[in-house]
Amino acid sequence: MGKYQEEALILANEGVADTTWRLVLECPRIAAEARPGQFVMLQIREGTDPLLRRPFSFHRIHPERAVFEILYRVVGRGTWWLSQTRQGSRVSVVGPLGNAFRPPDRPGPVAVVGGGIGVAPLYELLHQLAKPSAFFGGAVDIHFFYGTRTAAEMLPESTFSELNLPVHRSTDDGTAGFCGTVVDLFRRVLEKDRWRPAVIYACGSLPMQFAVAQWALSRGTPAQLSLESLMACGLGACLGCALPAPDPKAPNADRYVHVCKDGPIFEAGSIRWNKMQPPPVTPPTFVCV
Amino acid sequence: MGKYQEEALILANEGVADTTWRLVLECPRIAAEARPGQFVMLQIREGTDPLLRRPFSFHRIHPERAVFEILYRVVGRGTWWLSQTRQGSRVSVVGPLGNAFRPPDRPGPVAVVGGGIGVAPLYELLHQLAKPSAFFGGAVDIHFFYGTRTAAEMLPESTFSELNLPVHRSTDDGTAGFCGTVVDLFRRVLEKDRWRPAVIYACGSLPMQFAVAQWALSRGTPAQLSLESLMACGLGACLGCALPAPDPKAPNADRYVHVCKDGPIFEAGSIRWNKMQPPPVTPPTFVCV
Amino acid sequence: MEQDAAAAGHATDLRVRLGPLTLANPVMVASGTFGYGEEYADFVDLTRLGAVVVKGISLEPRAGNPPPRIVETPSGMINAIGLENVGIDKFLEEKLPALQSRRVPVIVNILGNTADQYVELASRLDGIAGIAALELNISCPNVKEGGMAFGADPAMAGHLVEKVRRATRLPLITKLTPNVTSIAAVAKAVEAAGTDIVSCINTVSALAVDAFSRRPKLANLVGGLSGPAIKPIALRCVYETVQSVRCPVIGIGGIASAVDAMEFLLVGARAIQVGTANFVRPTATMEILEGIERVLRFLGLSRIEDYIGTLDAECRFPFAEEACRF
Amino acid sequence: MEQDAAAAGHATDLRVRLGPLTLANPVMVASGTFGYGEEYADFVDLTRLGAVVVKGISLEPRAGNPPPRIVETPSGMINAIGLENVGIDKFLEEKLPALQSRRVPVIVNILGNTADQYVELASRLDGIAGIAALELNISCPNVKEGGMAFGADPAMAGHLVEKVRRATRLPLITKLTPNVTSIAAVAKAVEAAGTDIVSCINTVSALAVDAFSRRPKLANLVGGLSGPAIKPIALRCVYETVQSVRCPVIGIGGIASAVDAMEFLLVGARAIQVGTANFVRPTATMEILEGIERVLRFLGLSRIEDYIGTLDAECRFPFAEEACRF
Ligand SMILES: Cc1cc2nc3c(=O)[nH]c(=O)nc-3n(C[C@H](O)[C@H](O)[C@H](O)COP(=O)(O)OP(=O)(O)OC[C@H]3O[C@@H](n4cnc5c(N)ncnc54)[C@H](O)[C@@H]3O)c2cc1C
Ligand SMILES: Cc1cc2nc3c(=O)[nH]c(=O)nc-3n(C[C@H](O)[C@H](O)[C@H](O)COP(=O)(O)OP(=O)(O)OC[C@H]3O[C@@H](n4cnc5c(N)ncnc54)[C@H](O)[C@@H]3O)c2cc1C
Ligand SMILES: Cc1cc2nc3c(=O)[nH]c(=O)nc-3n(C[C@H](O)[C@H](O)[C@H](O)COP(=O)(O)O)c2cc1C
Ligand SMILES: Cc1cc2nc3c(=O)[nH]c(=O)nc-3n(C[C@H](O)[C@H](O)[C@H](O)COP(=O)(O)O)c2cc1C
Ligand code: FES
Ligand code: FES
Repeated sequence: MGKYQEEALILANEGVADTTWRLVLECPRIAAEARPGQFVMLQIREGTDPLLRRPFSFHRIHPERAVFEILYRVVGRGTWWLSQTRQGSRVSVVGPLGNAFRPPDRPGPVAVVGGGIGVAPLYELLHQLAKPSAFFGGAVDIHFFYGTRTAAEMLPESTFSELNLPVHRSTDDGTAGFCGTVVDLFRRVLEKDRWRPAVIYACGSLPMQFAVAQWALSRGTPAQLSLESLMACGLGACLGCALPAPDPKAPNADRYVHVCKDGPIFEAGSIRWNKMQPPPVTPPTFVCV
Repeated sequence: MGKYQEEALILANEGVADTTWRLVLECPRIAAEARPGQFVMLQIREGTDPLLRRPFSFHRIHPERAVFEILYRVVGRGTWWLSQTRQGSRVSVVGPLGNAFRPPDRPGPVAVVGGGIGVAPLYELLHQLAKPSAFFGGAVDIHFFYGTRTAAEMLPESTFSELNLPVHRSTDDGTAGFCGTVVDLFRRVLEKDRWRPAVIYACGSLPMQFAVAQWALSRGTPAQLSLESLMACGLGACLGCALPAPDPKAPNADRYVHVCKDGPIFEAGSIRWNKMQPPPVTPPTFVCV
Repeated sequence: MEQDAAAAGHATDLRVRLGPLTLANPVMVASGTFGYGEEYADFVDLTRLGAVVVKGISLEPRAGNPPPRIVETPSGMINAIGLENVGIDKFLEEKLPALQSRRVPVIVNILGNTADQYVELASRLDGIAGIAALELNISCPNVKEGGMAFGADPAMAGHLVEKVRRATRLPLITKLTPNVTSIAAVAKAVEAAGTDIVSCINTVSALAVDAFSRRPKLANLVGGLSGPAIKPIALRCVYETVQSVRCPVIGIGGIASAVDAMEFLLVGARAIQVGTANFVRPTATMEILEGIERVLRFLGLSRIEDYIGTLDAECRFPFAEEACRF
Repeated sequence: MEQDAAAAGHATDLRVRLGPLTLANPVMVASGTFGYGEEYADFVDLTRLGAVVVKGISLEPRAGNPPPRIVETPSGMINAIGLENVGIDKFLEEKLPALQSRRVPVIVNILGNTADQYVELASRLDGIAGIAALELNISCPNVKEGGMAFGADPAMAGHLVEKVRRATRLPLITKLTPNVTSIAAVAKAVEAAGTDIVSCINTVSALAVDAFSRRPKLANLVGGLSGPAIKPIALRCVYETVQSVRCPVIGIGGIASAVDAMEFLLVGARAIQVGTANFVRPTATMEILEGIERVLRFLGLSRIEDYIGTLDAECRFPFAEEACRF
């Protein structure tokens, strides 16, 4: 399995929900080897502003069409300019990078928990989980939990209809589905329906992933989380994308894992949560100053 | 007469000859006050690359339609990206800046000499000269000399047909019109047809303008040249756009004029040519590295 | 950009005090990037600026360096203007009156080849109405004599400031160069010598050449780098300076937006100067001024003084307590 | 980019001599931006590089700084990795063999907190096959001890180099920091102390903060600025260094294209290192290598040695003679 630098052709780049865009790229070599949970480093535009590539997970992979998709939220200058790029242009892509979601290693129901734009990598995962034998080697009982801040940010229901699985929805403001966070919803459904996931997959904001991790750790449930970090290279070279990790031999010593090569998929227990720092939140109004 | 910072709407941006593009901008306040020979500072795109605005002369002014045009050659990163900008987007424009061509101050035939992209500001000048009473206050006997390196770089003949005036063409390689530089052509025509321009207007490469200036100075013919310089502000504030100028009181002392406020239109005699330095020529192959 | 924000602006108190100098707001323009003010009158309501710092003035007029004088670099530009200026006489006769009539505080940036020239400039400007302060340029990298020579050595800088201090009662700003091993050392020296205020940074010494013609891109060879590229360097210099002196500090370097300006205030600058950004957007200062009010309102602050210097350099771990249970 | 240019490449002689070190071509990668080489094997034919400079190695493994460790800035980035590395033992066991098998010259960048640690590193690396040279990192702005402390003072830098010089027969490169008043003074000191080669620059000390959360953007607060933003500063430093020492100089800082690389060679660098550009385009070094050949061919040169240091700093006025007639 190699890594490639390809000039991908933009087949589509369109808004699919509030501040949320879907980019469809023709990019044969990367599409051929991509696995769910992995990511690419995308150069937003020519020139030195922005300088660094931006990491985005595979949202959907169609190796047979030499195509993959990413789903992105406009949060800053890079993603803003990306949203302005038109169909027919090319963008430089490096990938596939990082590890992938591992298939569930024990039988039983699977919970997939996505918060906000965290739904991006979970969508391909759901496809592979739902496809008999592709990823897991059998039909899996999948429960999908999907929360956003408000209904307008939510992907339309039709996005998930082909998956044919129960979608539990929440919004922080109650404009769609359960009113509360997706973790509240997850806890509530489990309590009510009295089942326990054998494996959890999750992606979302850091506080959300923390909550999922705490739930999983306290019950000994394996949880695979897709984590983020600021990245420069995506290749394990710059050592910029460090996250604090427990060192079993020396619990108080500093030790770091690197999101781009040890991740982005981490077991809940392989992160030292008490040393994690969420990124500063810049208000969207000032995003394009 | 004020100066304005306007977000202009791109009505058209299209190739009109080899490496030569025409940009049509809806930009009401600037179009209303623009005069031939003046220029605008155009911000190529959002962000810090390129950082500085780029200066471009008015190629055509249509105040009645709130529109002006610029004609530009792709010579570097800025003009390359400008050529990639699509109709319907907006660009930030500051103008109108600098002085304008002055009407001929003596009767007699007028020679207008354009080399390469130097034709840009001369086109509007020709329109105003040809329009009775607008610029000169009477019909003028205009002779237009227009040279490029090769035929492919030349604006199509139709561009000038509405002007209804003699166009003398040259190309360095002889692929169209006279074979030689436009100054060679100018000298040749004058010799052959035995007339002398009362006033000369010229724009083109520095060596070409130098040749015109020498010709004019040696014969005492007033010549208005549109000169260039690297610019940061275009407003007379940074003092970056200096050109060496003669100081009648102290011929060997350094003295500078500033293209953006004392120019871009200069009398041939107001420049100290023996201290002029043409910009380095970067080969076009490497232009977009 | 919400229009109403600007309109409702008076609710926010933007006044800043810099020792003896009080400004209506912290947004000034940097010397050499705004001419003598008049050049920007079509784009900027000059009366709304905290102050206008004029192009560096010397005793005699200066022609400046031969062209090319400027070159663009990634997110920046290098200039080697060579301090072209009209000289103090013409400045007082022609340029100052126009600015005074605009009723905006004027800060005069001065430069000499020798200490005596600085002193003479300072004493000549001392009594004059409409001048709010002097800014001592001891940090220009584009001239052979004076300029950076004074600013690069703490002892020489201190010595110069001491002399100038005695020659004027005007508030004295000393402008520092980043091209030193320790900007804190220079800042301490000029503070001890009696400067009221320190401003930093001037441009970063830089070079550009043309690989094809094999010639320098500036006739002067070396010039000064400015613009967004140097913002992170400027911010570090301002932070180090604020940590090392008690006198107020003015932040300069690559400021192009309200958020940039706030970053300098956050690390402790009590005012800022906008330089190269004026070239890119002639209206930059007005946008920055309005943006600062907007950010303050967003943060729930009604006085800019409550924001200045409030950088929280501690690392905090929001999950620490809960996560320790596992 | 014409494909045939690369194919016909062998016509151009790209070999460069740097004192005791001869390289097949002047294109190296900068320490800390290319891991231990293996990370880029999918994008770069490592055997085609002039040399690989590996991530800075210390005696003991280092965990590095807490995150966030990097932040983007205009045309640049700041890093505060804190010299995370596997330590010399693991480097020799695991990383070096993989690189040796690639048959590319390896330059080991070393760092200690004390002079003794540098000496020990140098002597341990002395006898080892496949190591072409040592690069002494006395210029890292992101660690509390050692690093820049040595590089900022000519005397201390000289002292350190002297000690290390005695500990190894390997060609010795000393890597300089731009964060000094005079890089020439440091360069002269390390040359006198016996370094074979000088490389410059390391990153520029810089700071970034978040105006809204009011916190630093790097856990380490201060970090090192790299990338295109610093190219004009690096070029000036390299020029000053070349002018002040006789030993060969390696140019580093913001090189992202063949034209950038040529600019450094033009002012006299005998080789260059590509750093941050590797992050932006993993294939950058290969593109630069091919581009250099193309530019040389365009200029009609068949040997890169004929280009190095040929900057023509004189002002020439092509119209001078003719124009004087008027
Ligand atoms: C492995 C991985 C996969 C990702 N997948 C997706 C995805 O599928 N869809 C999606 O919308 N986003 C994804 N992200 C986040 C995405 O990379 C950032 O939102 C994007 O880089 C922001 O760029 P910007 O220029 O718009 O923002 P900036 O203006 O640079 O910053 C705005 C905000 O985004 C954060 N940010 C900036 N750069 C990064 C970065 N490199 N990594 C993480 N956060 C950053 C900043 O901290 C800041 O809060 C992923 C991140 C990682 C690490
Ligand atoms: C008053 C004035 C009017 C002009 N009118 C026109 C016009 O109507 N049409 C047109 O095509 N060009 C015009 N130019 C030239 C035009 O501004 C430059 O070609 C353009 O700025 C190059 O930008 P770039 O980013 O593509 O080139 P860069 O990559 O920046 O440089 C490529 C080449 O262009 C030269 N150049 C770069 N910036 C400038 C600048 N600000 N001024 C002059 N040369 C520069 C460089 O020296 C270099 O040789 C005018 C220049 C001036 C000063
Ligand atoms: C074209 C130009 C001319 C300048 N002239 C002066 C000057 O005369 N005196 C001075 O102290 N600083 C001068 N400077 C430095 C600026 O005032 C400012 O310190 C520097 O540009 C950094 O700020 P910026 O990045 O916002 O431009 C000049 C800068 C530029 C770009
Ligand atoms: C992420 C990162 C890590 C670095 N680590 C080292 C290092 O370990 N040792 C060293 O001497 N320089 C280190 N550097 C500095 C680079 O080698 C180089 O000097 C600097 O980045 C300037 O070059 P550039 O602008 O091409 O990146 C590092 C730079 C970066 C960006
Ligand atoms: S992003 Fe460079 S090591 Fe992970
Ligand atoms: S471009 Fe700034 S003074 Fe002319």
